[in-house]
Amino acid sequence: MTFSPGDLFLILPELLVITAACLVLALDPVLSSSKKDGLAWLSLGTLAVSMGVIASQMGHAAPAFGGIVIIDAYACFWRLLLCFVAGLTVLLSHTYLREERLYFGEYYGFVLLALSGMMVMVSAADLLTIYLGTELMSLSLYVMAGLKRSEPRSLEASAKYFVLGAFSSGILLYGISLLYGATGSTRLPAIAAAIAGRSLDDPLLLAATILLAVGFGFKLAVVPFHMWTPDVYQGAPTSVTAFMAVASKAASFGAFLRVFVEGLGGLKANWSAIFLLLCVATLVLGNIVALVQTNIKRMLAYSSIAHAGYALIGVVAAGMAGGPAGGANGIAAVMLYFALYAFMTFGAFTIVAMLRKGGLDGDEIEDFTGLATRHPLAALLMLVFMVSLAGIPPTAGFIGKFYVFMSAVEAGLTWLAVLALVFAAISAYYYLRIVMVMYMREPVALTAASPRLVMSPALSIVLACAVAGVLFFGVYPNPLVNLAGQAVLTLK
Amino acid sequence: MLYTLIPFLPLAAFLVLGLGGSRIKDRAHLVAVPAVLLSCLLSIGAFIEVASGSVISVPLYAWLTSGTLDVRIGLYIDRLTAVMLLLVTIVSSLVHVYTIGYMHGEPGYARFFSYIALFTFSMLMLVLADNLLQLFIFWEAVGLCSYLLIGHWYERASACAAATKAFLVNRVGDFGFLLGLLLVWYSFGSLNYHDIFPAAHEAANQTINLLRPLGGIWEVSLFTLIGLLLFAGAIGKSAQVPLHIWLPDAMEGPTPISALIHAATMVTAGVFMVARLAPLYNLSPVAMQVIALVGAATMVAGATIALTQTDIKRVVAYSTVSQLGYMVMACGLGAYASGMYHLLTHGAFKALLFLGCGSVIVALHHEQDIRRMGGLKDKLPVTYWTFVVGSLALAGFPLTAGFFSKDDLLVAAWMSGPLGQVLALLGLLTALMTAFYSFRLVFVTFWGPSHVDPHHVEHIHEPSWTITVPLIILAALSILTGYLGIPSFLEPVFSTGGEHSGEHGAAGLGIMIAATVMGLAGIAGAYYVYVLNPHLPDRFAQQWESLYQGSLNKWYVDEAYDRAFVKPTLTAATELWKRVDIEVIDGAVNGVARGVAWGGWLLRLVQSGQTQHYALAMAGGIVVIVTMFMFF
Amino acid sequence: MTIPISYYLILSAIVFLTGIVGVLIRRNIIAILLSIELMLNATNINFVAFSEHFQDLGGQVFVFFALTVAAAEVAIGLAIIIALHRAKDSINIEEFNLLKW
Amino acid sequence: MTHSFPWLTLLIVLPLAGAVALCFVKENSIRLITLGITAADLLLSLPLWWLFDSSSGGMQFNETAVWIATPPIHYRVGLDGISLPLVLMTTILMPLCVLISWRSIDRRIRSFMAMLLVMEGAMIGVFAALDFVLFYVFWEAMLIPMYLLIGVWGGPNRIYAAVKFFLYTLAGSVLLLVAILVLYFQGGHTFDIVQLSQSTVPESLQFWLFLAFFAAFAVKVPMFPFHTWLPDAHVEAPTAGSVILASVLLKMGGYGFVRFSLPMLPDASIAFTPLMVTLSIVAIVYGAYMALAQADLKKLIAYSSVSHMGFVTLGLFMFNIQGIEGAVMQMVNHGITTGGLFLCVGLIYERTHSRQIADNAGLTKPMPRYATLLVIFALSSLGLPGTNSFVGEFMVLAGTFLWSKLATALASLGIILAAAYMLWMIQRVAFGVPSAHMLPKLRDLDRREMATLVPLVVLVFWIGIFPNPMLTRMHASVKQVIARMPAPATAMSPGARPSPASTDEASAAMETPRP
Repeated sequence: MTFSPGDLFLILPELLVITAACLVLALDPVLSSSKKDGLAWLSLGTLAVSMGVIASQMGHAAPAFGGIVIIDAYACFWRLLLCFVAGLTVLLSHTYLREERLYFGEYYGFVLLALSGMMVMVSAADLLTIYLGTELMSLSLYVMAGLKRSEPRSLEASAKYFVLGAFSSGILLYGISLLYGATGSTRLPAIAAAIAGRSLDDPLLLAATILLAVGFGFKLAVVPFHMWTPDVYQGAPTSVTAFMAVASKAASFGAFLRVFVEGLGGLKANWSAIFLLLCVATLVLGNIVALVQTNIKRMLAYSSIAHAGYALIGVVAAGMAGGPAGGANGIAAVMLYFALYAFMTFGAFTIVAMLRKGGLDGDEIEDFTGLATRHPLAALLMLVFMVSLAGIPPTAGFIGKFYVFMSAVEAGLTWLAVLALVFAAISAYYYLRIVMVMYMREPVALTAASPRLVMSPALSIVLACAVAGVLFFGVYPNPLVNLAGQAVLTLK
Repeated sequence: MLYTLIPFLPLAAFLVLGLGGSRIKDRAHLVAVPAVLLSCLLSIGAFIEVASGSVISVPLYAWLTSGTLDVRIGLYIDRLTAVMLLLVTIVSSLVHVYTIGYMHGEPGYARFFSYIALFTFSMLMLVLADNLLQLFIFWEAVGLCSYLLIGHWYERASACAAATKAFLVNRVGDFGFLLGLLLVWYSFGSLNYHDIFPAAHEAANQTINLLRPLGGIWEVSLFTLIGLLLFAGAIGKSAQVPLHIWLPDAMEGPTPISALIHAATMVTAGVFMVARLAPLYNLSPVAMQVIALVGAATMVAGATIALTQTDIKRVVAYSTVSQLGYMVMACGLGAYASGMYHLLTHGAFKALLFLGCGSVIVALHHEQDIRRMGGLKDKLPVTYWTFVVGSLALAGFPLTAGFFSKDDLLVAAWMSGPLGQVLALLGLLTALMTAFYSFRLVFVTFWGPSHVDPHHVEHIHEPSWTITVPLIILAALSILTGYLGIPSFLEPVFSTGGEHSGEHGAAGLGIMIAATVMGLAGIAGAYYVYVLNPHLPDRFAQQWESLYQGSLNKWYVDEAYDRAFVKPTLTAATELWKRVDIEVIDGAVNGVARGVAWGGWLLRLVQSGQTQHYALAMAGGIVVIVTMFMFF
Repeated sequence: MTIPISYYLILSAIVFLTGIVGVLIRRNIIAILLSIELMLNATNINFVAFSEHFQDLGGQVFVFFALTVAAAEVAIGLAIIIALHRAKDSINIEEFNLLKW
Repeated sequence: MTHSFPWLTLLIVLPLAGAVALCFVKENSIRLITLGITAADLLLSLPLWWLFDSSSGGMQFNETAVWIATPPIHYRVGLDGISLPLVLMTTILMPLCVLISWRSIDRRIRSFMAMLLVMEGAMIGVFAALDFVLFYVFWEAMLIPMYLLIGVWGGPNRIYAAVKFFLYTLAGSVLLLVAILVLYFQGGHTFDIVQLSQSTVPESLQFWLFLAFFAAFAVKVPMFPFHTWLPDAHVEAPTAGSVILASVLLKMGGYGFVRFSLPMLPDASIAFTPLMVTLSIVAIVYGAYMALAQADLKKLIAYSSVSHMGFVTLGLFMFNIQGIEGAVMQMVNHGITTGGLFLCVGLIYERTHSRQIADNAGLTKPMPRYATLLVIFALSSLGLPGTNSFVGEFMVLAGTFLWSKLATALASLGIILAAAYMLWMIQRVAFGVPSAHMLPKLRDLDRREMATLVPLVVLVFWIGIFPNPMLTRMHASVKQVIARMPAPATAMSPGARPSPASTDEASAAMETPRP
């Protein structure tokens, strides 16, 4: 294994984030509670610097540490996105934690730790690194989900997440071991090379593919490996939910694409069949069950399941497309989809986090009743996010769906596009139900227990970023499209 | 061209009154009357010019151009048009003047004038049309005016219902007209008379298979189809059986309107149309026979109903229906000139009768039931005498205009062939009834003891000059128009080389005598029944009760239509709405939504909250995927 | 004499399945945690066997990492279990079903 | 023909910018500013009428800019003779919508006016868009403002109506998106509408694409049996919403058919003609029957829209100049007339707070001006010659006559029924005696209200009496659409059949549905 100091620069953002995480964890017990705000600013600063470094690394493709990590445009794309989301999370949490009276400085440490895991995931080129990244992310998230220790639902979410997460990582690891057995390496290029000459029907390979698909399927919350999602999203503190729904999903997709495209590209006929099945199941179940939810976090959880389904369309399309260009379009569509999805989902969760009922989350859909009269601006923002999630132009959600469906049609999966769009129409119902509740129901009389909205400058920044992203990229997606196009992995 | 002003002067009057009516109010006649009088003078000028043999054609503008559908609005004055122009403008002028007195002080005074001005414009444009579509446009426009004027007293429910009914019944006829018009365009590529008429002969043998869409064969002559479809419009507009039901109800409108629209001009548009399209009708013997039979049926039906009506205006209205039947029958038998001749004389004396009725009604404070009249001849001498003149003309009393035109018509009918002879006999029978009911009206209204409401008796007096002068002029016209030689004047228009109503021969003389005898007999009969033996009518009514009731109730046609069309349509509409729209279609839509939601509720139950179920689902997922690979 | 690779694979598969079944049927969260450990160990068997088979050290390195991660996982798991026990006096997984539907 | 001045962009952007600007103006000047913006848009659009070159069938006032590089999506706008009248109709109606909402909208006025402006921008965008994706963006972007207009400011059952409207139309249009994408890959990798209108797609594929287009457009039109969202939406929407719905939104369906289905999928269009004709005729007659059964004024007018829009689809699928031009005329006319009727209903609702026919009787006496205008619009709606609607309906019937006499006869039934429901409505509403307790509420129209209705009355008669100025602007564009049709469809022309023998053959070609 060769090592050069230059490699350290390539993983500088990860190093920065981990250092900051350790600093935060170390400083937390020392600082007086009034000064713990500083931890948030420290985290933000680190993230800003990291993003700068990542941006400077765009456009170069360099393996590091003997190939267990590769810093290419693809990795930078995801790392940028992840850092951005983490920054938003810190800002959101700053206010949210105060409202929840959760004075944990280590919270930010966990955010940063999880983030470093995610960044490792997307830049890893070795199954080992990917596994480590995944676990780093997951372990942090298990803890974060249960941070509201006084709240039984938070604990339960943490427990469920942990049990199922560990279960799935066992499956993933078993898959990795089988793949190692089938190809003799855990390095993705080596795996790809080994597969190139093999029969696709090799049971070992097939079993490995299936188990890897299941392992990632869990992280991506794909039906039927999605069942933890609603419970955990609902039980976890809302800021954590937002972080999970956006960042962890994005990171998992990043790693997932890397493994299946770069490592298992030769097996695309197999895995695209698997994902086609999962994709259809996800679209149907995610959208239909979301229809009948009464808790908005739960509804958004199902919605995020459904969105994973839409993103999977791009993966399936990439797997089924004829030439390499077609495959690239599908992958690029997925990347674009997640970049855009980040804005709207995070925005939606932010509004949910802002809504307080008494001392608690106002997370029932009913709590939004008449929001438009009391907080017109917040209601308008929520409207934009919902419209975007429903995929209606001129918002980012439409652009995301457009590219995904385009790749599907290009790959000859017109029927899948039709099916997905029909379910997109169905999904409009539950998104618009929020709009309906906010705008069309008369607000109930204001009492102490009635929902109110928390505002703070930090939250304003979060919302401004989210809504600007949704609208700007909805109207002019060109920069992001180009970015995704440059960063895309090629499927050989 | 100066003659462009003929229709557009009334239009200008309408626009002024329509837009500024609220300011003009009681001075509305100052706008309308001069306009119509002027256009009347211009019409006379046009008549004179046309009489010298020329044809006037004034293109106005291209209304609609789309591919081969090219419609240009234009004016066309030949002898037929000129005659109609005279009729329309003269009667309209008189009615305008009459209205000043009749409607004086009414709140809708200006509105009324604006409507009749609009009507005059539309009617003039109708007769001046040089193409079928223009004819149709103004055909509908006069219908609109009729609608508005029938509903003039809009607060009266019966007036509104009558207006709606008139419009709707006419629409049914226009349905045919429109299709006929399209068929003409389809067959000739043009709607202009100039293009159609010359092309008609070449297409005489064309047929159309009506059952083609259903796969059958039923070849119908093109011209029969065109003729019958267009005639459907005439059936509506000219109140022919079976669409005659609207005309009597239209009497809900103010009386001047009944005189102008529902007697003299608009209702004769159907006859005019058939005459105008004579070159087309001549090519279809079948259509002609149908027209003749419809006309005859209308003639008889109208007369039989008129015998028993008790509303003064309804008697006259049914008489109009019956007389229109005469005209249509004549056209159907090819005697267009006779039909038009009768149209003109009828226009004069029927307008007279209606205006007379109006005079009576005004004098009696809007009493229309003849059973509450009587003995008015001394109190309303001018009205009485002019009414008698009108009735004589209607009855075909010798030397009145009606005498000449009806004789001419019946003779022409007799000469036209076997069908014509049968119908001529029917016409004679109808003439008997006509004389009877018209003088029944005279005797019951003006003679005998007074049944007038005692409150009003004192106040009965002859109305103002604006009412009496038109009556006198029309009375004069009711006699004079008989001497104008209209048939020979019009003959060139219909010169198909066929019969000449001038050569009567022996049979003609016989018909003439028979008609005269019938007329006199009718008058005598009325005198016998209503003056000498006033108890007879009741005895007759009891003796032939079913006949009497049938006639009194207009042969139950309205009721039949109500049961056959109106009620089923409304019921069907409501049922369709409730069953199909709400239950089936909307039910399906909502059902899908409910189904999806129900699926959601069901699938939601899988999410049990038990961690191990979730793990089981994951394991199940693996099994499914493995199965997929094992079997596919 | 060398033991054929398939023997290891079968063994690991049996251990793995045992782990899965344990996760599915045990009610005690600690037992479930142990079952998960079984799954991870099955993996380790595979890695070691393949590592030997390929004469490649990578597999064994992986085992070390996997063990470490497993240890961390257990630590966090136990912490969560303690918190659960404090809240509800029970570590029966069936009793934690506030979040559903 | 290119104009250096960006007419269309300004037309689209002005209301959108206005909507944003509304957020920053004072509460009491919102109405006036909105009116100013819509009026400015109207003034801006009027020159197009004269600048338009009627001799050219191509797109005019074109503007193109790259919007998204990959795939090549352009911001591309332009007008031809078909979209020009529709754009003008939209700009004319919008100030009226603002005027009618002057007093009747009393809460959240800011958002309401902003929604109206967004709608205006999107509607003009739909008619002007020459890039399929751009079109779709505008097409879908209208849904949300409309959803809010119905749902926030609507009647008692507004939520159901709003959701139904939204889902119905969305469900229809999602298939359109797939069709657009398929067309992109099959029609030469372009979203350019003009180019796509000239490319040929395999016939079997056309079949499916037509169905997808149909789903989107038929729901919007709405064609039977996809019409049930319409009565609900129309009834519950505030007046301005009803006007926009009826006058503009419904037109998008018809516009879609003529802009996309016909030229892009000519073979499928012809194959589907029997179905389209049948559905159109059913809509005409069935809609009229429904209207007869209504006791609610808005519902009556809503169902009459179903009937009238049946003429549009009927005319379009005749593929002859009379039919298509008639259909476009009918679209504009329906916009004017039905818009006027809805405005009338809105005005009376402001006074009596009831839309029931039974509650609003005898309006002529206390409100003569109102009654006059109502009667004019009603007469226009029933297709009285001299008013605008007659022109469109007559042309459609003429076009249909060339195809099938039976179809014409059946469609004409709708005209009889239209007279029935409209006149019956007039008889009950305008005529008669008002009930005593309503009388104090029945004040006649004031100046603002007259200003709302009179422009439409002028248009009713202007188009009715002088339809040719609009038709001449259409000819060249419509001819282009027809030229796309395979030969048999365009061969029919009237009057060209002298001999009896050929009559039979030709009528055979007409009477039997084409394969």
